Amino acid sequence: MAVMTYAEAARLALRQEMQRDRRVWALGEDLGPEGGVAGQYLGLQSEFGRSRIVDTPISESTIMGSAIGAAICGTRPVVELRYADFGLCAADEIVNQAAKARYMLGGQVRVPVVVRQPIGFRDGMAAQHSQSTEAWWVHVPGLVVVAPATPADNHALLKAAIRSDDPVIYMEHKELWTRTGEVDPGAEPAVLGRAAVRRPGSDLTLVTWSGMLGDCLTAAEVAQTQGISIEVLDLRTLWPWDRDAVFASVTRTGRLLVAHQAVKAGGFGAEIAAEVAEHLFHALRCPPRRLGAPRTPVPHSRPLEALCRVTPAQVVAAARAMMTDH
Amino acid sequence: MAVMTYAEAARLALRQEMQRDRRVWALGEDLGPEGGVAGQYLGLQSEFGRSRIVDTPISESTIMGSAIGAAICGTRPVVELRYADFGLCAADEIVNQAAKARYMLGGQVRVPVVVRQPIGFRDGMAAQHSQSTEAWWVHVPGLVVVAPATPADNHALLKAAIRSDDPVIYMEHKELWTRTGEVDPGAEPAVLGRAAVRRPGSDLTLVTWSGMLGDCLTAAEVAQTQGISIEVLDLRTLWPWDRDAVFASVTRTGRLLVAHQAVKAGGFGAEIAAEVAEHLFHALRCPPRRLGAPRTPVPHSRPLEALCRVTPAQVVAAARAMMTDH
Amino acid sequence: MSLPAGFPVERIHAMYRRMLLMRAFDEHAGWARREDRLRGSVHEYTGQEAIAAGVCAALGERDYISSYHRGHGHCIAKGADPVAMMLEIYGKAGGVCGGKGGSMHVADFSLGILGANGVVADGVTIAVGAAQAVRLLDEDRIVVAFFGDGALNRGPMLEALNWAKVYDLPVLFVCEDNGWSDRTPTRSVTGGPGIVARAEAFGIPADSIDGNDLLAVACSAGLLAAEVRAGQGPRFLHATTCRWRGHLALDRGLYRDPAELATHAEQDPIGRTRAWLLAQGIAPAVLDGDAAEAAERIAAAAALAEAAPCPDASELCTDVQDTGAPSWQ
Amino acid sequence: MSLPAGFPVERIHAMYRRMLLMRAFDEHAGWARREDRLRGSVHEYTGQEAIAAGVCAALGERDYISSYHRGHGHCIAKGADPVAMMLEIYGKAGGVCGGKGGSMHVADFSLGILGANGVVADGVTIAVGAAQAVRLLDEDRIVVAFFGDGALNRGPMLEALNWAKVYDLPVLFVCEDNGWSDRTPTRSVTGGPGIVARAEAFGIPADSIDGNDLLAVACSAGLLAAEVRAGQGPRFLHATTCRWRGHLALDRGLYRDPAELATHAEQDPIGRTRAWLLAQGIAPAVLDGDAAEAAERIAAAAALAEAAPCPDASELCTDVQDTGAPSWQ
Ligand SMILES: Cc1ncc(C[n+]2csc(CCOP(=O)(O)OP(=O)(O)O)c2C)c(N)n1
Ligand SMILES: Cc1ncc(C[n+]2csc(CCOP(=O)(O)OP(=O)(O)O)c2C)c(N)n1
Ligand SMILES: [Mg+2]
Ligand SMILES: [Mg+2]
Repeated sequence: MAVMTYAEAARLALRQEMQRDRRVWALGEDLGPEGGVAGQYLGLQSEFGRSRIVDTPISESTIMGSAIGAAICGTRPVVELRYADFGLCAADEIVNQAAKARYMLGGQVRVPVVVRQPIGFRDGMAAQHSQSTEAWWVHVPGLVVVAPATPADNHALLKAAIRSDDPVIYMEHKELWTRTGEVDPGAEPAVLGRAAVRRPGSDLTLVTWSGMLGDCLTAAEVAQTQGISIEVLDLRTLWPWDRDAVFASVTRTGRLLVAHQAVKAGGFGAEIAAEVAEHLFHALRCPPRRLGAPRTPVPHSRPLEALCRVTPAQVVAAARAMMTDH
Repeated sequence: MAVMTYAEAARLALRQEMQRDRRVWALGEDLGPEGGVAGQYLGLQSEFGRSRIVDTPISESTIMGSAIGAAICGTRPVVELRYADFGLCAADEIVNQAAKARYMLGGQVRVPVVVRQPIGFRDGMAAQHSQSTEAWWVHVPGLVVVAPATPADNHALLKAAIRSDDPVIYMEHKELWTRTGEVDPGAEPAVLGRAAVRRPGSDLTLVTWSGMLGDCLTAAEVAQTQGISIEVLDLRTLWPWDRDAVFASVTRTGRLLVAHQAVKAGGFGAEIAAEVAEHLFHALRCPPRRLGAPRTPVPHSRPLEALCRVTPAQVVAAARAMMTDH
Repeated sequence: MSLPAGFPVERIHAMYRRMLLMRAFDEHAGWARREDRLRGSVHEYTGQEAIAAGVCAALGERDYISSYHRGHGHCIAKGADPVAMMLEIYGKAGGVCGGKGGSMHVADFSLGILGANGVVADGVTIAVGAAQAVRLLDEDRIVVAFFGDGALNRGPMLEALNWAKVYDLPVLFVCEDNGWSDRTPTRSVTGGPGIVARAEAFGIPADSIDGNDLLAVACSAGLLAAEVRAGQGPRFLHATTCRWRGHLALDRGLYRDPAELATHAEQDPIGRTRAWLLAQGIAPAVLDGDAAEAAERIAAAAALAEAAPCPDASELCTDVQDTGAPSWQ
Repeated sequence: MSLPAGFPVERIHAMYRRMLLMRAFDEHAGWARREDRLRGSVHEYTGQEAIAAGVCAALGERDYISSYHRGHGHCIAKGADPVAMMLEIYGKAGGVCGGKGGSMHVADFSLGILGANGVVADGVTIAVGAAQAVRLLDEDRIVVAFFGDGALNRGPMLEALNWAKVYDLPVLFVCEDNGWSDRTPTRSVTGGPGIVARAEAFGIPADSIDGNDLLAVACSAGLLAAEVRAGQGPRFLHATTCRWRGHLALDRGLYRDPAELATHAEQDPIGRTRAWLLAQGIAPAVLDGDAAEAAERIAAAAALAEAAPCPDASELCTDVQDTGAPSWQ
């Protein structure tokens, strides 16, 4: 076990996979000089050379398109798109090519590409550098969607993503880069599609992922002092999401609350809430609820940005309201 | 009143708006020669000239980006992106610029642009020409999302979209181009955000839009013969969606079924089901349900494509199941 | 038309046979689409066959090609089985893509055919990536990207030119300039001195040739492919040609100038090659036999495709993704 | 440095004052960001001031400019109020964008400033659209698009060049070539003979000049803007310059060659212009007074911004969209 940051954990995973398999490589803007925007590639270009840690032109469409070409021809590229906002510059290539190639070519080919698109607010970066777009990718057949919340997961899930033969949208959270945690450097790749119970509880199931896990755990602690026992489930993989785990928990608690930093309207929380409402209707003791950002672009100004956040206090308030609503 | 096709109705609306306001213009690939892929621009270039019906290079990013520039500088462009699939080639410009400009520039400017992106399956056009992406745009703050289901609506809603000072994603359905219906050529622009009850009913609320309206009406007729009275609500505008109308209907019927041609997982049906589950939980007599396409790219082959469709029979079956589930 | 001394006539004759097969295939495909015997978008290659034939003749089986919406010809030129292709465009079981792709997605990875593509220029970004894989895996292959003149206005295409030069990748770009971007004349939406100047602005040496002249294509492609193979970096071939048909099968081409259409017959790459072969002493009967054989093969493929069963319903959800197969969706 | 005969020295002096203001603004902005007194991405324009000053001097108030992430200088050059800009980058009430945009979105539509932009090259597609509006509305304006050398590798940028030429739009493209694309040397990711060749490949006449030479910028921009204004179609100005600071305020630039950095002082557009003005007989005290005044204005703006209140919470959901304001979200 070692203590390291979320960024370091990702770097370790990539390094291990590159050592293990020479077909693994990475490409994106500014990976070499300082190891990417968060140091998540630091030192890798010196170790593996410029042909395996590739600094690219500012050409998102071709970064993505070429990675797809390289993936269908026997390599395993890891694409760095820097921020999920810029992932939109490659939306066509991701959706129309990466996600569909295997199917529309009748299974002749696989597309083992990892597309890193960090999400979330950070430090007032404003509307074009703060989006959380996971709901988009979940809606696209052919894509796996992963959102690690801890350093250990950013190690084990990134390994798993790199070993996946299908395209993975890999969404790190910008505010987590510097968070530290215990990581087992020898850990096996995680199993994609498995949620983790981060805190057991009996009154209410709180489903979350990525940057909101910490706030949800804080909320659960506060709620505990008010006599509400919250089970916190970290989804880890958004597609496929761990329906079994969520259903099992909600079946026990009878209450579902989903919290995410993405915009609430049309967010992935809706899918979870709708599925639970349909399949566990009779097990529910109160209506399923969702918390997410208001439907506004992300403002720069600190207090406005803060108002877009789902806070622990809001989570607790929602939980309390749900305990009395039946 | 006149009988015309869905494509002709759209052409009439654009023509009327262009006559009314010289700031209205349209741009896209192949609008002139044969009036777009469905004749929806037929004759307009002769009438208004090549500077107001603009044939463009194959440059989706710049088609969209330039329309935004032209919109913030005093004109009202109508962008033709041909198929929603190609809309992904302009996703960055739509989301990062059109949707956010007003907000992130502090209200200095409006972006009165209409972005036409036809959706839906048609004739085996396969994975890259058949997507329904409305859920994406609904999730983006700043965008209005419209999906007309009838010729009359393609006239009145397009007029409304062109007069909107905020950007509108306007999603026609490819299979509707040739459908005919009554249109009042003198109709005022529709009010955005209002659903229409296409068939009243008392047992179950069926929410739908776009290409699925016809199938839903068929299903309602069949269900009637089996003693189930279905109220069919055509949403028309997906954002803002007509919560009042949906809630009023579900409050009466106690049952919600949403049907759309888009992929079910992460589709806009989830938002509706989740909202109803949260706010009308105690009014529901059975779990809210959704019908949509399986999470696969759209296959070319006829029987496989057909399997992706939500059929009237499936709607009826779901309705029957819901009537006995409580 | 002239060839380097010693270039065997038999090789041109073989390309000629491939052209006949492409022609017969797409004449059938267009007809079948118009007759509603099959569905989807069908873009006929008719009139442009010399480009695919001449370029692919410079390639080995290991080499990759990526194509675009007008892709049947490239597949046939690279050796794809017309029967499996025909089954595919009919959406039938046994199609090269199991009937899931249709005309815009014909591909055969066993022959290095990375696929036709329904999105203009996307096949080109895929091609430069394929070349990157070749480089990384230290393989002995080159990559050809086929695309139309209209694609030169799409950003990803232009990015890909820069990309290939920056990494000096083994790619031969082949622009099939038929003058049309769907129903719009390409020159009306294209600025600047021309396509070759664009390639050169990204540092890529480019040849411009008459793409209806099979010998010119074969020579030029041969030289450029050899340079690419020798590790000299990307090359660009600009081949002018004629699109005989509408943009796609259902386009009646009413917007076209009859005078332009009238020039097509004399440009016909098949007719011109036939004349050349005759001049080399090949007997007319042999060439007639070639045409008959192509027609027969395609007729047989079509008959088979018409009769073949569609894919089984169980195929619907296969090959989507292994992680999270949509069993409960 | 030389000027056309009769070009009034006073105009250069005025540009000089604008440069001082830009310099003072961004030296403060960078410092404030490093000190955590404000948030977000701050890209300093320091060292590049001659380009904005010289180009905007060729523009009238009605003309439009669109900018990019390194946008403070362009706004000041076009006449924006440094106080409102300072409030904006501090995220305070009264900012040009109400504090909602921050550094990457400074804009002032009342002065034709269409905005900085956080997405590389997107401001350029917006600029060509603005020119299309000018044309449609038959207005008497031209549009300037500012962007960096790195942007020339993005597809939308290249599409926009073609676009401007196809419709012969009144756009002046201004490439500020500081040699860097963030932390990557642009030449290492750029193929071909250079930026001018790229513009010309799309049919756009281009000048290449020393962008640290204010007089050269002013002359060249003046001529090109006049051609654009006269309806001769788009023009392109390639101006080489130096980025003195890191890519953004928090980038310490450790990857940079000290030898390169050492050349900056002698390239300093402010220093060079000052020397020229002195040679024209302007008294040193006058120029010192200019510097002091700029420093004071910025210090005052900063003090005001530090003390100003943040926007009210009620602003959160305003200006999203009128149709469907998120009242129930
Ligand atoms: C990104 C994108 N935009 C638009 C289209 C629609 N489209 C299909 S083919 C075509 C014209 C292509 O012209 P060209 O590249 O010259 O090829 P050609 O059809 O002439 O062979 C267009 C606009 C598309 N498929 N993809
Ligand atoms: C589409 C997109 N990709 C990547 C980025 C991240 N990024 C911001 S500035 C920059 C470098 C831009 O270089 P250049 O255009 O030369 O401008 P400079 O910073 O040198 O002024 C990059 C890569 C971005 N903002 N947008
Ligand atoms: Mg063409
Ligand atoms: Mg630069």
